[in-house]
Amino acid sequence: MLTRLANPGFFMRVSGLALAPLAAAAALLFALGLYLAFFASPADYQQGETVRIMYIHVPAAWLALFFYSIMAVSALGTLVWRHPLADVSQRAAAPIGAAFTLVCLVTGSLWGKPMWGTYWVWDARLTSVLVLFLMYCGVLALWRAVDDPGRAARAVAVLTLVGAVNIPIVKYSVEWWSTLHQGPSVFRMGGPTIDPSMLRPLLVMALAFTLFGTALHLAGMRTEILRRRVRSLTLLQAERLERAAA
Amino acid sequence: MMETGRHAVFIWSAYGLTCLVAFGLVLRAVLDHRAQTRALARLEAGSGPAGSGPRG
Amino acid sequence: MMRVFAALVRRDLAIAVRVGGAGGLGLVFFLMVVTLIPFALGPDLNLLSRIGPAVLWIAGVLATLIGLDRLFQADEEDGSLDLMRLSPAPLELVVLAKCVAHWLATGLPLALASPLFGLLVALEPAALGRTALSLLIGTPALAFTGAVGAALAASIRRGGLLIAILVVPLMVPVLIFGVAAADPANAGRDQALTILLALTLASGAVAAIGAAAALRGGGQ
Amino acid sequence: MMRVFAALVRRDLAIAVRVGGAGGLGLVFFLMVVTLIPFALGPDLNLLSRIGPAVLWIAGVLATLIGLDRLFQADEEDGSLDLMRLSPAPLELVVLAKCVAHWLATGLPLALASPLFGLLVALEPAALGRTALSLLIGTPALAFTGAVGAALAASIRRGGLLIAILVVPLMVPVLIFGVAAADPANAGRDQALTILLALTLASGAVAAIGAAAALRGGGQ
Amino acid sequence: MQLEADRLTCHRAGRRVLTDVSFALGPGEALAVTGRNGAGKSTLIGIVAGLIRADAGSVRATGTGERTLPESLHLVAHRDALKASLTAAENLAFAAALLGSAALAPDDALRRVGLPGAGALPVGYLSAGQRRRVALARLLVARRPLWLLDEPMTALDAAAQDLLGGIMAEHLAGGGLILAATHAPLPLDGTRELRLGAP
Amino acid sequence: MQLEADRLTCHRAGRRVLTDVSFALGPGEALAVTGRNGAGKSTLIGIVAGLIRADAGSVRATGTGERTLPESLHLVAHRDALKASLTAAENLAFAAALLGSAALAPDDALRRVGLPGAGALPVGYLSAGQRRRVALARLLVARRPLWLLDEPMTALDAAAQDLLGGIMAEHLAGGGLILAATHAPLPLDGTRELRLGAP
Ligand code: HEM
Ligand SMILES: Nc1ncnc2c1ncn2[C@@H]1O[C@H](COP(=O)(O)OP(=O)(O)OP(=O)(O)O)[C@@H](O)[C@H]1O
Ligand SMILES: Nc1ncnc2c1ncn2[C@@H]1O[C@H](COP(=O)(O)OP(=O)(O)OP(=O)(O)O)[C@@H](O)[C@H]1O
Ligand SMILES: [Mg+2]
Ligand SMILES: [Mg+2]
Repeated sequence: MLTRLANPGFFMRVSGLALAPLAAAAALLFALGLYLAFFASPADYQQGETVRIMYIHVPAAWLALFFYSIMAVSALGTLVWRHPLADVSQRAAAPIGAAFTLVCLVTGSLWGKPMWGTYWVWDARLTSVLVLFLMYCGVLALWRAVDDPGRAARAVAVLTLVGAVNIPIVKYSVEWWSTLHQGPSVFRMGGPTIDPSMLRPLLVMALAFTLFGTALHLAGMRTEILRRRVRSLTLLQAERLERAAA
Repeated sequence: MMETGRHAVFIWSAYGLTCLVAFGLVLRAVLDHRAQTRALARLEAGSGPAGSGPRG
Repeated sequence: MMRVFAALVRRDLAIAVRVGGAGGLGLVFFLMVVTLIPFALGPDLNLLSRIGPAVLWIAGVLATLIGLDRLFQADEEDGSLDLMRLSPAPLELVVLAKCVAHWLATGLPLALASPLFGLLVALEPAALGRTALSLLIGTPALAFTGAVGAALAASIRRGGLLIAILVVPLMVPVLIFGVAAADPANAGRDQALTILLALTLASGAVAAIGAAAALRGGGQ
Repeated sequence: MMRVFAALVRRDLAIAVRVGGAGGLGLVFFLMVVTLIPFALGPDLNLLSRIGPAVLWIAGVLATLIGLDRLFQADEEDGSLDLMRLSPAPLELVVLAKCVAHWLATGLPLALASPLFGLLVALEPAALGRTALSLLIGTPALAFTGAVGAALAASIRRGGLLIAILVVPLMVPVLIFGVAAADPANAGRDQALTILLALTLASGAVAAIGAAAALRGGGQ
Repeated sequence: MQLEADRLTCHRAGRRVLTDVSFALGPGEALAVTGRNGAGKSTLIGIVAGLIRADAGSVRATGTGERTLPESLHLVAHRDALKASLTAAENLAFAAALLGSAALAPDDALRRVGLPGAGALPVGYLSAGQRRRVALARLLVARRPLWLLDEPMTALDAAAQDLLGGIMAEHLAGGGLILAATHAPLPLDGTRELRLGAP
Repeated sequence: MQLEADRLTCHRAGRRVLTDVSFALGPGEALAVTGRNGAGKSTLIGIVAGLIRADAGSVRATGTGERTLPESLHLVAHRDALKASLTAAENLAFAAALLGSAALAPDDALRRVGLPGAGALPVGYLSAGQRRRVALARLLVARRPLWLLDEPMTALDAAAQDLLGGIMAEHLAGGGLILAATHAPLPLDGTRELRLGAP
């Protein structure tokens, strides 16, 4: 099954079928999540109404990490198995991950002003997320710097894997160092500590973000495959013209 | 309409910016896909994309 | 194996000395950075002594960045890198040797001379030793992380600011812990020093493997 | 004459864009420097907003320094500089064109984007415009002074830190007046701005003549 | 134009390389500079191009009009003076703008040296001989009477050597001058030879 | 040792360069790879050296003992792999340390290629042909059975070509293998020829 899915032709067919349902489900869940977030959940006793920012901040943070992980796994695929689909997956994931990281940073800052009195502090969590964003910038810059996709994929894969050390730091920085940012309250030993009335919209929004991200990733991969086809056809045609001229 | 209190600016700008980014992602995906499909169609029809390939 | 390592280090050092990127020149360069920053910030001794270690650390990052462009690219352009690919010594060793040479030419002079420069930025005596130690332990990590970026750029024949962009995010943790380990007002200095040491060791391993992988992939 | 100038600028910009030292990359680089310095200095927003203009100016110096090594050296190594020596256009014009291209790739993006980065280092709104203006007027002077060092180094086939050492002392006055012109707390800002403008014009002339002389001497 | 070199002497890095070298070259003439490795062929070419200063002796050009000698000559040296990241056409267009007095368009010049399809390719993607051809195509994009060629046939295959022979013959027929350092005989009839550093 | 290449196919920058190239090479044999500019000679050499990955086909070496193929070969490519700021002797000493299994000392190797006095000179002070000789001297400072030479005669004068012929003949006599890309005939008797990209 996995080997068959790794065949670009088969992948195009399956992803083509899956794309529309994924997008539709994401849209529905967004609607539900937004309803829950604004109408069916209370203000936090401590954080007041601003807690509603959580419903986008936290899913965006999760997806920022998630997409970097996808890039890292695909990078292994590129370096170890040299599979073209892994290259494609790497490339498609980068801009999406960067966008979610940006959302996490922006919403976090906008939350920080009312909660901490400042948009930005240099604590371990915030700093490591900024480093994550810079890593995404580096990856995107590297992709743009090379026109040969195979070579670019290998270079980016090395960079991604080297930068992957930052991921645990982002995740666990709040536990390793005392930070202003609060600790984990959903995925932790002993179950979530959030009130269900806030946990429910959070999880719905998280699912919506995930489906949305997955749909974008699949669409990006499809486009990328097309781009490669265009490239090889262009080269082939140039070669043919040249042969004719010579 | 629900109550967002005195921090409404922050909440709305957070949601607004997120919408903007999400919209940007979708737009990019659609435009890029359309561009590639067109290029592919043109190539498969036999004539190279304008401006590429060797001149002469 | 050790012979290849020594030959590589000797060669790179000789080139650095003759071309003008090592030793005494390094010291002059630090002197300049250390004077430049007070110029930019204005003559506030209090402020200076507070951010003194940071100034020295930034100087270290700069010195590492400036030569980085050519670290592998020069060898790639003139074909020397192909020679290294034919060596029985693994590319990882080659990378490490080049990092060591780069560090000997830039990081080590800085660390050794930092007590002197510390006086210029009005560091307290207690902080002088700390700063020197943190630089001694931490600057190799800068060279290592830098090497990954340099190898990536060389493998795709790119350079300039691109390298800085690839490398700076990786250097940020080193910089943070380096400054923390040097900061006299920081209670967790020893912890920071330990982390710095760990970073140096880990980045050495990562750099060797990562840069070698990049160079191998770029063979075409 | 103008044709040669335009051709040179276009060529150098094209190379910078393809090799990876221009435009968007420049912006990412500034983003990194602007975040790097707070990393090193620690999270003191007050301090940051006070030294914000200085941080942006230091970023400008860095971006200028990083590509400088190759400004003339690359052309010297592959023989392109000999071609330029055969041009009817004087070498002074060639130098100016290369400076302009270097500035367009590094200084201009910084100046244009500085209001954005200023927000990161918590500059007050009033200071944002000032800083941008000072960068716009002052960064060409950095490129010009840098070119003299790059030409000297290329003519004796040296590089690396040597260039930085030749160049940084020349950049200090620019930096001082640049920061002074940007400083919101400085009463003599307009005067500083005038001096900055004068520095840029003067350094343009000096760079053209000085660098061309160095390149002519280096023909052998 | 007319080129005359008179008793040139040159030291490099403290060692005497050229001693009292003289020659004259008129329109339609080609001179092959020969000699063992290190005899000073490239040095002589550098002196004529004005890139190296001779210790004694002089180089005089007459009939160049308002242009100085460096402005009336083409140089194709050991190093190709090409930028790997620019395409062949971009490299040639730049050279044409830099040298002035444009002649062939880059694409036509490339066709003349047998590289019809290479205009859009970055020079870094070309083989050694293809690169050399691009460097030689520079001779065609700007009109200059004196050609200084330093081992022009390096890396060229037989077909390219023939092409180069044709291009050089055409240049001579149009009243041009050629000074070429070479180990292999030039693909030209009736060239004189200047032998440096007789053993 | 014995070298065998089987149906090698290679694309570079998306264009097909080699199609089904096969050859075999045994001890004491030399193979001259010929073809027009851009035929893929350097690409073939790069593939054998393990620097370029072929899309299909294989290169096999037998009888190299414990050493891998890249560790049993010398490469002298278009680019000299010399550092201008180091002396000729330093460049050779470095190559010897890097490649292992030392043979001649740098100064002896330089004497063999006709550069007895050049050991103490920075390579940047050498002429093009002298530089090429230093690169060829690398063949003598480390003992490796397979020599890959990419247009070894570039910039060499007649005397140096003879020297190179002698050095190659000696290597073959000692059971060595030579694969050389070249436009001019090699200064060797009885070399076979592999013609790429038949027109
Ligand atoms: C720019 C500033 C901020 C950044 C970069 C940031 C980053 C992150 C990241 C990366 C996570 C995910 C951690 C994980 O998966 O374990 C997260 C979670 C969270 N953040 Fe932030 N954050 C910022 C500001 C804030 C602010 C101001 C608050 C509220 C006071 C906040 C509250 C939370 C909460 C409640 C979570 C969920 C923790 C959990 O349940 O695991 N964040 N943030
Ligand atoms: N680095 C490269 N990247 C992409 N394509 C390349 C590269 N080098 C060469 N090519 C292409 O591969 C083909 C073969 O090149 P190669 O260098 O093998 O030719 P060659 O036979 O050695 O020619 P020459 O006689 O000119 O040295 C050429 O068409 C060239 O354009
Ligand atoms: N840049 C330099 N600096 C110092 N000396 C040099 C330099 N270039 C060449 N030389 C010396 O000058 C002498 C002549 O060199 P030149 O390059 O003119 O020789 P050539 O005749 O062109 O030789 P080749 O056939 O090898 O190209 C040589 O002995 C060389 O060592
Ligand atoms: Mg010569
Ligand atoms: Mg070749």
